[in-house]
Amino acid sequence: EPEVVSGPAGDPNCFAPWASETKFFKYPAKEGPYRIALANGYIANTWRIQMIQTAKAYAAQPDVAAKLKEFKVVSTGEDVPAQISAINNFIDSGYDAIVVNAQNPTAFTPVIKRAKEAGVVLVAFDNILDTEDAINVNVDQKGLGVLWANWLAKHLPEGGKILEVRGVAGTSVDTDRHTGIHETFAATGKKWDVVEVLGKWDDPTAQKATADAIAVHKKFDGITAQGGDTGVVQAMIDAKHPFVPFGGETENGFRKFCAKFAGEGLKCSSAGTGPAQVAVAIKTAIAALEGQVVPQSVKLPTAIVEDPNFKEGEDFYPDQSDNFFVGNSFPTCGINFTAQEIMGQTKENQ
Amino acid sequence: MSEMTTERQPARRLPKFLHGVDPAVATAFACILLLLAFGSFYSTSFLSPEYLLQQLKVASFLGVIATGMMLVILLGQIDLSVPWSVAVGGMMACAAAAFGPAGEVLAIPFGIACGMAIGLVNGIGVAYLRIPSMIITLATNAVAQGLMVVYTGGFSPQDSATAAMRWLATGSLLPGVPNAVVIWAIIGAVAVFLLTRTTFGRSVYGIGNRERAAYLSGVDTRRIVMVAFIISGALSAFGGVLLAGYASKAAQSMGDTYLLPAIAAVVLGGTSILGGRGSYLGTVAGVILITLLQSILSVMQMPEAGRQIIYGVVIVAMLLLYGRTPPVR
Amino acid sequence: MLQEQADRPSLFRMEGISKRYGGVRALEKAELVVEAGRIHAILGENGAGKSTLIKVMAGVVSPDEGRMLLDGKEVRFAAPADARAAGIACIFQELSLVPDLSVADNIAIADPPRRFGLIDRRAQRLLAEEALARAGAGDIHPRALVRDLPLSRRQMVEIAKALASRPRILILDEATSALTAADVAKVFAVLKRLRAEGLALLYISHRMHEIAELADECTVFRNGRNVESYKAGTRTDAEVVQMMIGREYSNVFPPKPQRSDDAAPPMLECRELGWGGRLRDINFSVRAGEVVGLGGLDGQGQRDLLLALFGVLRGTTGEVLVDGRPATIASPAQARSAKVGMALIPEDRKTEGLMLPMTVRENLSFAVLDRVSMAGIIDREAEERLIDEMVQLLAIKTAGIDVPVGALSGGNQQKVVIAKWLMRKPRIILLNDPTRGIDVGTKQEIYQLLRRLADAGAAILFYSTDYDELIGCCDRVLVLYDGRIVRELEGSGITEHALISSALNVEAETRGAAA
Amino acid sequence: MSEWRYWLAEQRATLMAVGIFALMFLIYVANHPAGLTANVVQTASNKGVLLAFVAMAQTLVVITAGIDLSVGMIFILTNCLASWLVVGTAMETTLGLFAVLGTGLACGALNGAIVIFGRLQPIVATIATGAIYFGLALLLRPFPGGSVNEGLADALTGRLFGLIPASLVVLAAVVLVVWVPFSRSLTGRTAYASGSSEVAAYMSGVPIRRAKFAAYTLAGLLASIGGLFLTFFTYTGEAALASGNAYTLFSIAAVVLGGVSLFGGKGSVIGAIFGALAFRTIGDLLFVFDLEPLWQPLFQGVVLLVAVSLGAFALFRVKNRLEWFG
Ligand SMILES: Nc1ncnc2c1ncn2[C@@H]1O[C@H](COP(=O)(O)OP(=O)(O)OP(=O)(O)O)[C@@H](O)[C@H]1O
Ligand SMILES: Nc1ncnc2c1ncn2[C@@H]1O[C@H](COP(=O)(O)OP(=O)(O)OP(=O)(O)O)[C@@H](O)[C@H]1O
Ligand SMILES: O[C@@H]1[C@@H](O)[C@H](O)OC[C@H]1O
Ligand SMILES: [Mg+2]
Ligand SMILES: [Mg+2]
Repeated sequence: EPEVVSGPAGDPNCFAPWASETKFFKYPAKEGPYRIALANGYIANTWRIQMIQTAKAYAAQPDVAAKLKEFKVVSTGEDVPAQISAINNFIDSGYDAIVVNAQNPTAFTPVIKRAKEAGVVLVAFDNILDTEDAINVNVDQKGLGVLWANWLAKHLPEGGKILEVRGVAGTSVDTDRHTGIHETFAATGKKWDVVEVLGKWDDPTAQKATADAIAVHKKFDGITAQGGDTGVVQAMIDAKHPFVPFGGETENGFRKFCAKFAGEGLKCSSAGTGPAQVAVAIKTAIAALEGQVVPQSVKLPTAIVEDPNFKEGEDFYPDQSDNFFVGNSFPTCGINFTAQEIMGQTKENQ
Repeated sequence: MSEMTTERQPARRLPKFLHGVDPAVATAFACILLLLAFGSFYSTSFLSPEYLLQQLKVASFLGVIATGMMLVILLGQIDLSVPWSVAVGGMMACAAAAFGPAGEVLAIPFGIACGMAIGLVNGIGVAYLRIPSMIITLATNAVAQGLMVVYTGGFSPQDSATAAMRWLATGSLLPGVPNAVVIWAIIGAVAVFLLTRTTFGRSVYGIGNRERAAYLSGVDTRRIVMVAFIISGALSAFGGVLLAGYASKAAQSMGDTYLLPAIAAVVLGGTSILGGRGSYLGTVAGVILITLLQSILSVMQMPEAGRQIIYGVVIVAMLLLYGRTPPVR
Repeated sequence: MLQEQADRPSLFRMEGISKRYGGVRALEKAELVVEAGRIHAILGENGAGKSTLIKVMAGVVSPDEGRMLLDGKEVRFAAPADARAAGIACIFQELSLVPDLSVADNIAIADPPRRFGLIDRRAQRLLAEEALARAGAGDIHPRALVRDLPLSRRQMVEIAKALASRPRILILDEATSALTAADVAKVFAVLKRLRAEGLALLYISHRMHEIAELADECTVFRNGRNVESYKAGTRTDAEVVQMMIGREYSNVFPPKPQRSDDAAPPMLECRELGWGGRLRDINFSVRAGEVVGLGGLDGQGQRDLLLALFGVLRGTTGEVLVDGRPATIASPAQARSAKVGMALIPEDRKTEGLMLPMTVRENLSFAVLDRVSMAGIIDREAEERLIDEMVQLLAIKTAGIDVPVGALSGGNQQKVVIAKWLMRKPRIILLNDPTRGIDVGTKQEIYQLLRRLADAGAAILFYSTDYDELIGCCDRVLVLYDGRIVRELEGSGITEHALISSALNVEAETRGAAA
Repeated sequence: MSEWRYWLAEQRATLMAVGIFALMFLIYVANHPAGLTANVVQTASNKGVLLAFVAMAQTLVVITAGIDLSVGMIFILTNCLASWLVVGTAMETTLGLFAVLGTGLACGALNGAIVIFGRLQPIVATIATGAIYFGLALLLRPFPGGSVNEGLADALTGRLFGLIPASLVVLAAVVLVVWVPFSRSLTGRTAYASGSSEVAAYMSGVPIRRAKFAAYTLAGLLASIGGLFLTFFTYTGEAALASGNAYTLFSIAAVVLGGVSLFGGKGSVIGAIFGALAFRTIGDLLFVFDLEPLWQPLFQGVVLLVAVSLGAFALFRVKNRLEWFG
């Protein structure tokens, strides 16, 4: 039952609307401090672990903590109904806002209805909800695909043979990125021969798929991959495939390779968005509860680094894990966690 | 009245792994050739030595893991803790490497030891507490996952593989032959020896056929079962070590894609899921079969849906060809 | 009535039935005629093809050739259900009860009474109670799980189950082999009544005196063929046995040696052995060279006693001494260790003695692997040598040592079980009803073997449900009743009368009453 | 032994499952911020019922000493199908329902046919058919989406008389319509018999093939009822590989918690239902205990480990070691 109002948002720099026609919401202002819950689904990968750490760290920041009476996190695994039930339970237990990384974009319609009736603010991020009745904090997935394809087109002006390593079949993220890539290639009018394999956002899987593709197709002119990028580069190295332009995500390991082998032809565009977006989502939820105007769909800035700009200690960290996602700060929202900080933070707490 | 007819079938006198006549194993190998022939219609590269070696290398990860699975299946049990045993092996080996040069040296043994610990819990649960393996291994898998999540979140562990791990998985000591393949060959040879020439192997088959009789024969069946699970945990973890070496780092999800293929490979190789029957050569065939099938579907850019359907149909078809249990009458 | 029979076709007739398993000819043009109102005994040594014959009759096995006629009309059974529908009920040598179903469920299993398509459990229960009563087993609760019943009770349920289908032909394949004398007497009364009711009965047994008591006519099988049929009582035992085994049959039991002095120290001794309520105050000893029998009704603790000695039972009390020294035996592994040197020939060869799909070789050497291996590695030559020796010694009839042991006949399987333990050259041998389902020839071999082993210095404890055996084989017999040793019989004191009366504990009771 | 003791012995495993569930649920509601409200019960039962249906499916097959590793995939496939078909007018919706249930039956029948007539070992056969069903699901729903008759969905996931969760009522109805007749029929008894001892069952001349075929087929049906409920609960269809695998594995855990023997011949669907509800409550306990988020998976794993080890205590009462071997 938020009021639909016209923009701009209370904090227009951070809460950028997704598109010009995006609606703006104004919820009735509530007295703080608030009870906020994070309903996460899957948990067993670095991205999600980092995300949870960030959420906790963000909620513990003094100015944020002052506004919160309770911040509760529950991870329900890959089972959609379990996540739906978790949200139901949060609603029944009187939480003011619920932040969700949704296991499925379309399955939450009944819960969204219930949240609305109960006056609970629902904010989805990362894996967002296919709805206009809740707030989405959104990454432009298709835009990423466009970006990568443009990068390859720039380096291969005459077109060429491209290896596209896709993510998990059937997810909107994978499809959006894929569509972005292919539309962009088509628009160049050049001849592109795209070989698609499934990497499942997983390094070893992507690595195997790439190795197989190289063994059979011998030579590619360019590569684009979503997730598993480190594995893809590793496969090239193992197969002694010459380095070629590459459009990929923001894993630290990938960026290490990009920096190291740039001179040998590994010209990278590394773009994506890190787990710190959860902080933006929490921030949005608090703003909504305070009665500020917020867009129904918030567009997150993408963190992009392109060759030759990979800077050690800023865009990548040689001493740190390959697995973490570097693009992790949102300066426009005053959110400046480096992944390093997040990983380090709890170490001291132990 | 010695009625003992002493016509000895010569084939039977050979060691088990040379029972080349085992129709299941022979058919499995025939299927491999068929698959390659089929693939070569798409591209002759499927017959190139690079491609085949690459497949063997990748197959050796599954091969190492499936070896442990086979041992457990021969006992009539199953190990569903493979996914996180693999992850634990890889992650812990990498983590150990953070502790200076000593850590580097101990990385691989430490990773394997962690897998053995999981196997030990499974083994105690199955052998001493008599909990069905299907459920205790499911539970330890969940616990291992929980531990790794806590660990990753709390300790920001190092996750890049050591040079030794990388060398094992991707190097080649013998020119042209990846080390991973050599390792699988060694593990396979040990497995064959263990299964056919040792009291342990005999006991495994005996227990798989009739544990009660094995026990009454004075075999410490519980210890054998426990040891088998420990070996399975160790090999899963070692698979994880190799996998981490291959990808040059470890990640939580690295074992997810190995459970069902490991079971399928063992059974496609003619080992009875009920225990007591099966030869290692069959498992080798099964592993190569599964790896090739996955790879060919991948390279042919088959969409995921079709890939799953073909995968399922091919497995059923091959089993119908040779994996049928004898009729009751 | 006899007049009519001549014109009427026989109730059931089998002609030219053959069945091969690989190279083994289980049946070779076998013939059989079954008449109503008669008990027809089938005799033959182990592996003669008796069980195969009746499996063909019961639709369990399909013959390679030959035909079967019921009431003169040719019939074909594709499955046991067909045979059943035709009025043939069979009690197989291997029990066909489902362990996790109740007695009532088992009795009514094939065709339970139904209402509205669903099983009517009330009616089923009545049916079961009636069938149990008919089989003389009214004491078995119809709701008990078969799994929880001792073997002899299961056998009775099996008989009740067969009767419940109201068959015209009832086949019993060694149905009494697990029964004690008292149960056998009950069963016989039932069988005689059924004969009077006009049923045709086929009766397979290795116990000659049973056949003498029951049968109207007999058919002897050898090597898959029926070698002769005759009216009961027209042949002497010796003649019959000669037909069966093709050789002379003379004194079954080996002579017992003269008792030596009692001074020799006992090799095995039990003091105040107890186990829950099932074994109490067990005191006895066995010397080297002695064969000591365990007698009594079935289920009086004899099996428990053997298992307790072998380290299988938990929570036993009292003391077990080996060579006069206290021994802790907490597992079969300890029991078979060199220090103790014990062997147990278990009760049920299919589930406790053998791994049926494994080869004869693997089964034979399974208990002795530790002796033929170094550091866990099997010395195949040593293994081979031991195995060859044993196969010769016990004359095991097999197509080779690399065939699955499951393909051997029951008697030969039993020999493998015994051989497997003899390979360890045990000093203390426990036997749990080792001659169950074994033909006279093989039995005789086993008796002689036992005596030879004893003479060579082994201490033998021998449980048998067959009184003849106890009388013929044992130097002493301990009779158990309700978990206690109530009588010890010795030498010429071991008589059928003494065994039975002490088994029923009658003397003890009269004595108790007198006191 | 008197009559009631036999009854108790027959029901022991099921009663254990009821007990474990009751205890866990009690802890859950006692600590729930909202307490024991109709909403809380509705939420718990909607979630629990999904797994309960899949666990029922698994039970039928496990009773025959088989296993069905494709139940989760049938669940997913029918969810995807329902998100196409169970929409529109009452007539269309009804036809859609039948089509979905029919598909479940067909999948189960295919499993049954392969296992029984193809004589394949159920574990691998159903791994393979599971891949096929998942592939089909992915063809139907390359992306999550679709819709369902919302009136029906709300009715079946809502409450009766404002109090009783409708999903529980449907569950009870399915038990009455599917399980009770099955378990009391000759076919059902044969399923138990062949699970307990296939040889004995065969010798007894009972219709083993029919019974196994019925068990697999009905399992498909039950899994598809689960798939329907998933659709009612989410309004959409999704070909989620991870969910399919998770439900398959959870169903095995539920069956074991419910006292059904994986060796066959023992246990009942009622036990499995409570096993499923208990298993689901393990997840719910996360709400009521303030656990560090990253410790939650470990907590669930440990609770599961403890729960499955409970049965092992009976072991210490075993006096005859041969009983270890069943
Ligand atoms: N399933 C089988 N596979 C192979 N051979 C078999 C099988 N069943 C029986 N035989 C063989 O057929 C022959 C006859 O066996 P059968 O069981 O009929 O003998 P039997 O007369 O009943 O003996 P016993 O008195 O020992 O029970 C034996 O040589 C046996 O080894
Ligand atoms: N498994 C069984 N085996 C033998 N008799 C049984 C079995 N189950 C029930 N009965 C008997 O069948 C009769 C009626 O069956 P009924 O179905 O009413 O049993 P019940 O005791 O109510 O069991 P339940 O509670 O499972 O329905 C009773 O006499 C009962 O003792
Ligand atoms: O957005 C994705 C996130 O949801 C997943 O958990 O990890 C990989 C990311 O790309
Ligand atoms: Mg026989
Ligand atoms: Mg009743």
